[in-house]
Amino acid sequence: MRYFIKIAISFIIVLVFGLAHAQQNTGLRYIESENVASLNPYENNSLRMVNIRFHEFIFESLFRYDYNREEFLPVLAMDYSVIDGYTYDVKLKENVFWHDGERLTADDVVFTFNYAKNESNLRSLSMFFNNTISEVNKINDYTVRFSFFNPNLGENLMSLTYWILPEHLLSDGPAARREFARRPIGTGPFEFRQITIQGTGRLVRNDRYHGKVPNINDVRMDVLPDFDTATLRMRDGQSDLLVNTPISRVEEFERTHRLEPFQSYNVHAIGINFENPLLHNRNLRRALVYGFDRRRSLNQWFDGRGSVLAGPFTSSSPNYNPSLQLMEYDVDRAKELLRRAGFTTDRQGRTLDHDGNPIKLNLLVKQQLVSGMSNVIQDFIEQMKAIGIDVNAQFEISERYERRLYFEKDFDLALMEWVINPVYDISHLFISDNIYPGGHNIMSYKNSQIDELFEEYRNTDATRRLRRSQIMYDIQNILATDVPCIFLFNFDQYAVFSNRFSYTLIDPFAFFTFVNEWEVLDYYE
Amino acid sequence: MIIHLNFRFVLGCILLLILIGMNVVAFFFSSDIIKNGTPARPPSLYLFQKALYHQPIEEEAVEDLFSFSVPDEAEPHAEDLIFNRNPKRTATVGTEYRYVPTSQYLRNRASFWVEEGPRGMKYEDGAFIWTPDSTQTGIFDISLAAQMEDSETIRGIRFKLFSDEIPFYFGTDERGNSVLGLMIAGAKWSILPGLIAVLIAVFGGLFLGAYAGYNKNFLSNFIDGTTLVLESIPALLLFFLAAVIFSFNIYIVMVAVGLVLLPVNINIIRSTVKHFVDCQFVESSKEIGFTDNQILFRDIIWYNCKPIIISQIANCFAFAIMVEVTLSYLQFGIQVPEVSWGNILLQGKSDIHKGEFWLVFFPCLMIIMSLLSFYLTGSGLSRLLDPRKN
Amino acid sequence: MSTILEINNLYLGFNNSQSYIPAIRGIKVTLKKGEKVGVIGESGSGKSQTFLSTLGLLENNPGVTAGEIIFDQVNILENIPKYKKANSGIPEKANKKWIRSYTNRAKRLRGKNISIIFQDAKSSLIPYKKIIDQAWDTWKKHNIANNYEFQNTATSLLADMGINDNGKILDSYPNQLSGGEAQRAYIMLALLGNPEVLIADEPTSSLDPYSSRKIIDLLVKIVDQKGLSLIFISHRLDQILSSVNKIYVFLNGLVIEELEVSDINDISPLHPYTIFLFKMANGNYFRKLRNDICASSIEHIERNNYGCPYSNVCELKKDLDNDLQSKCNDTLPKQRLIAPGQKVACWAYEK
Amino acid sequence: MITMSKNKTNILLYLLLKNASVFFISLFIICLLLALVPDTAIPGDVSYFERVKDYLTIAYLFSYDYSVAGTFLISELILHGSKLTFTLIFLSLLIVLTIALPAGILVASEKNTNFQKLFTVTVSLLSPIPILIWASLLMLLVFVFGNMVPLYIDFEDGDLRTRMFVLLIPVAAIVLGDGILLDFYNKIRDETRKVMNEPWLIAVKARGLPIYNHVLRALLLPIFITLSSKITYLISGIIIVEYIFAWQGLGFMIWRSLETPGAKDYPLILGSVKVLLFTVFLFSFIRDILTYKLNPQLMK
Repeated sequence: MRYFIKIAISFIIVLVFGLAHAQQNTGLRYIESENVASLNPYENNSLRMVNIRFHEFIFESLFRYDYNREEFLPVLAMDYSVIDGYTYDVKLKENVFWHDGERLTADDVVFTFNYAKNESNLRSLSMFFNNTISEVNKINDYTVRFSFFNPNLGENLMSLTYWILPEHLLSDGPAARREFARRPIGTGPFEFRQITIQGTGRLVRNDRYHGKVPNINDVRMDVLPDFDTATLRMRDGQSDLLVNTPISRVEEFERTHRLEPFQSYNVHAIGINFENPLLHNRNLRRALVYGFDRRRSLNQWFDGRGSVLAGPFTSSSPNYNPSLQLMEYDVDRAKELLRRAGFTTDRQGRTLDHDGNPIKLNLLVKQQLVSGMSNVIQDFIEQMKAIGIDVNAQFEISERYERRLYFEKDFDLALMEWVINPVYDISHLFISDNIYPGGHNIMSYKNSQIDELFEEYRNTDATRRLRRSQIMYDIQNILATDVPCIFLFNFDQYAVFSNRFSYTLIDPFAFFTFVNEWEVLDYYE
Repeated sequence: MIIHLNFRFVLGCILLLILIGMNVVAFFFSSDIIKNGTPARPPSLYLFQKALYHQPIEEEAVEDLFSFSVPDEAEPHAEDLIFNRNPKRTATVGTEYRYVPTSQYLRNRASFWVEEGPRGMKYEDGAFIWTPDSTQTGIFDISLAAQMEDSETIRGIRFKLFSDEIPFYFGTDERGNSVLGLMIAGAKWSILPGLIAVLIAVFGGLFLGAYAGYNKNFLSNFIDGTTLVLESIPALLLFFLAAVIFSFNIYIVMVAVGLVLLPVNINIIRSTVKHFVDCQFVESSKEIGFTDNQILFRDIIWYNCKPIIISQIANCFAFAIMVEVTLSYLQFGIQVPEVSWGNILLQGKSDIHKGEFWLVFFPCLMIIMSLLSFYLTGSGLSRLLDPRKN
Repeated sequence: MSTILEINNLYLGFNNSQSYIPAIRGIKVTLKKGEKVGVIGESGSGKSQTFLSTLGLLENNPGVTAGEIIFDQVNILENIPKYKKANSGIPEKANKKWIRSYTNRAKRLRGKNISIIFQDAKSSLIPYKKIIDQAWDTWKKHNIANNYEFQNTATSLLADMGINDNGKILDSYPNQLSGGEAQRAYIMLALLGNPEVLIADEPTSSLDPYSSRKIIDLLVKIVDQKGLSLIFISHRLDQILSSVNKIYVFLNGLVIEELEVSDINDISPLHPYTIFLFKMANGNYFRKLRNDICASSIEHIERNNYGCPYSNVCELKKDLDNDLQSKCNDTLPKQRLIAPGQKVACWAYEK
Repeated sequence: MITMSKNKTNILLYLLLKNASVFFISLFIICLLLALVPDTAIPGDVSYFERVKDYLTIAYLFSYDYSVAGTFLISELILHGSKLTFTLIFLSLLIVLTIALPAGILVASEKNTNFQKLFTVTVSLLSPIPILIWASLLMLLVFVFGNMVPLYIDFEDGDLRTRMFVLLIPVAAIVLGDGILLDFYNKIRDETRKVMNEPWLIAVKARGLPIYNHVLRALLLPIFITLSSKITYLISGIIIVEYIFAWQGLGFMIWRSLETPGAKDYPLILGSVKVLLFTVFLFSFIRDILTYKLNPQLMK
């Protein structure tokens, strides 16, 4: 009996003094919210951001597209020469080695593109390669000849910005592929060490890296599904980097950590379903915009970190029309617009439509929201009630949300979020021939003028830059006045670093591209 | 034994009455329970606020009068700290806000003044006093300064002061809704949905269990088989499917809860009925001429199983509340515009490290209270009616 | 013939926080080596409780409040805490430490020195173990665990019991045996620890007359053969009269009469209650019964907790003078030696 | 349900058959339910019955190879997950028994002392509180006082002290939550009281033999009965604790693969569900055997 008492007391002591001090070094420990799906970049659902970020450590591509200077910079390749519009010759760097010591040769490049075209089960990627690249063949050990289907320089070079895989490891059958998926070998700045079932990934510095050898000596990725526990760990100092921080929670780290901003291309909007005849009325749509105080919500819930949108583009994208004026919050204007649209209001202040019953709109929302948006929705519902429109929120899990949005079109308003792709093409959202079940034009918005302008934009050559931006300006003006959807916010994006990291440049679409240039102070503050 | 029993039953009834009261209030005055005030205001009881920031506000040395920069050198050592008490952070319109900065001895030898504060706040005979009028509501950044006679360094502290018309005793959430109002509004999910689960689980359990226990034919074996199968399916999977397929309709989820609880009740009723069927008094009443149903329901169920049924009803209600709170916590139960304890708990969990504990503390308190109320009344009542005990 | 077990003025009582209810109020019992003692009394008069307390099986319900139990010159109830007035009815917190020491001392006697045979043998055998395993456990506890010797003693004991095909009995489960067999098996178990005192607590009440007569003869034979001393508790006088040499009569926690039984027919009990018991047994057999003071019928005796328990219906009391009558009603009668080998606790025989 | 049949093997076969049929029928029902889960990755034209059919093939033919993620074999994932989940389950059951067993026996042997009243009141007041509330309160306490977050990540590379600390908090949440402790305690106390008053036990005591082995033997069956009835609540409790403390066990895997949008990992879900159902099967099978073996009337 006495023996048990001793055990119990030792338990209690442990409980009270259970402080955990992980040992500090110059390593980078960052937190993700979900497990890395697959270590082979050409396997299914590898296009999630979590995988892309993890693959950036290990693999490298021939070229890299720089969004600020809008040009392709060489990584594994030295340069490219255009023989005629359809074939390019790419010269590889000489002294590049794989992590297991093999030398990078043209065979690897040829094998990678053939593998991606026919054997990869990532349908979207292999379809893209088969449409753009006709064939790839090797000239000599360090030059590869690519022949393409159409002469569009931008698109062709874009297809060369995908990871290169080692041919000597993957060429002999599926068993080798399975082994590669467990221990990937690349040419990147960091070597893969180990990934546990729990999701903790470990990488070690590649000292023979052909570019600048990184200062960080090892990288550790932890997976924490719950964001609150992630914040607690950051405050404890057990982690250094929080990659995707919800914008409403950034202020908690303001005084204790370093916030590294990077351009953000996410657009939040409330889509309007044009199949509902009531919403055809332009004054009603404009009243919705005027009736919702977007600036107050942005300041209150997101600390003002972002900008209210007047059009589909974010201020940092090149074709942004600065002369667009924002429809500021103005309740009387909204009510006046409703009156002009022919809606009457009853005693309780509810607006009645033409045949006399109060307007009821249902707002389709995805279930697990970015933490601040649920407050925005509640604000929206309250302020719509103020101008007499009764909005009720319907929450759905992401599968049913997408089915009701894309296929059944069973919604009046829908909270949507889209990311403008690197080539700033938003035509697929507003072109009328995208209005089929599953098409991207969710609002089923038909405007012939917009269609013509987008068509003209596609045909003008990339060099006539002034003409293209003028077309974009006209499109934005029309969209701003025609209100296909209520454009809400574009939030700034921050990565939260601990103070040990002094210089940390981030590429918005490929987070860890410049990880080898990051500087770490090697003492623990 | 009698005294002990009453204590449990009485306590349970009190808690149950409070819960039903909250439900009635939520039902009738549903619009104006939730009062609005300054967002994230701490509960106005000073005791709570002390627990809120368990270490007092840091005191900073001030270079010049106007800028309050945070000094780099180490913490000011304790003996020359002046403001060594935790200020009250909430004020109500009309009532006087009072903050006594330090002990009597220091107060005589130091001069205090309000560096930056709302109109009408002044330092008078040892305390900072301010009575906010009706226009002064919202969050004020207060910075107070003090200087000892013998030293020329000025010490100052800064904190936020929340002033409202109503003293929010339970504080407010990030949208400014009063937590007390949220608790009352959230109470409507505790009894109404539970009713459905009780109807299915208890009455289903009663009839099926009695039938399965009483006679031995194919149907009773079938019932035994289904209870075994239903018992082994993980409950949360069933709730997840019910919530997802019917787009988070809490009443359909309660039907799933009823199904999960059905096997437990069937087993209990069946074992008691089987136990009594072997007794002599069943054969004797058969000879007298009672019909089977009469024996089963009047003799066996009504006299012996009454306490069991009541404790089943109580457990069923408690389990229904638990399921509703858990699902809302995992964002699969009640969605945002509606108010539920699970949502507030989830919202509160993210502010714990900032010290704002009241969004976790009060929902937990309410959940514990409602569960205890059902549980205690159930077990108290079943003890009261138990023929064997007294 | 030295006295092996002696219980004098033992007080037992139910002592919970509200009240103190006396169960045994001062009992004096002596048992000599090799002697066979009969104990008679109505059920609930505390006869089995006194002898269970010698082995500490009562678990303080009722608890021992005063008195001494001496077995082989060792007093089990030594330094018993002083209880103000054992019969006063004032509750007192039970002294836990002393109770533990008392039960430990009593534990040492169990099985080795004193063993008990209970009423219903079938329910006092372990239902899920074979008889041989149960016997082996008891044997292993009290003697050197040697299988060969165990087999011999077990079979010889059973043979004494009059069972010859003992193979069947030993390896069967209790619920497969008949009443008589179970009782014999249980007696064998009780004797395995070769105790000195055997307490038989109504062993025959659940058996038919024929097998109970056989059981009693067996018991007497074994006791004489092994030289044990026997305490035979029963509420049927006729069964035990022939095989016992001393009889105690219990009533409501008191020994009201103690008489030696050397020769059956010249027994002359003095207390009306014992006279009635003897008449009920087989009245005509005893010549010296004084019918005049024998009670007519005893359906219901009101308990008189303070005076003589029999005082409410006593015939002797009618012709006593009133101060003796008041004594009868409120003070406990003392046991007094009237004739050689005969004591009675009754105020009528005061002079 | 246990009919009196002649020889022993016949009984064992009957019990095995009964529990195995329960296992397979509930697996079948789960496949039916899984086919109802909306999943965009599945093309629209696949009908409900086809989905049920291929889930059944996955479940019954034990045919799985790589998880959707591709990095690990399903068997590795399930092995790791069950290792975690069963450490939680068995450790919490162990602690529940080490608390309930002595307390039940102690309380049963002494007539209502104040220790018994105190213990009964505290346990019955603590137990209706669900695991979710216990977990969040413990998390709050540990963070405020220990300034540390007990997550599974520290478990792997922490030293013994952090390991015990990280393990202890979730287990404490399970032990205290959902009325598990109360049920065991009540059952054990009632059973010991019943056994203590058995006449044969007093006879054993009278022969000077120890009684604790008989008491424990009599308690074995009721413990298993409560265990097999509480196991389903324990599983849904485990899912919540794993979600909050980031233990990647079976429950968490089921929940996360059902919750994340995109292609759902059905082999993983069915694999983990099978393991959980197998534990339920095991517990009820042992319970049936014990009911048959320990029950004296059925002794042949």
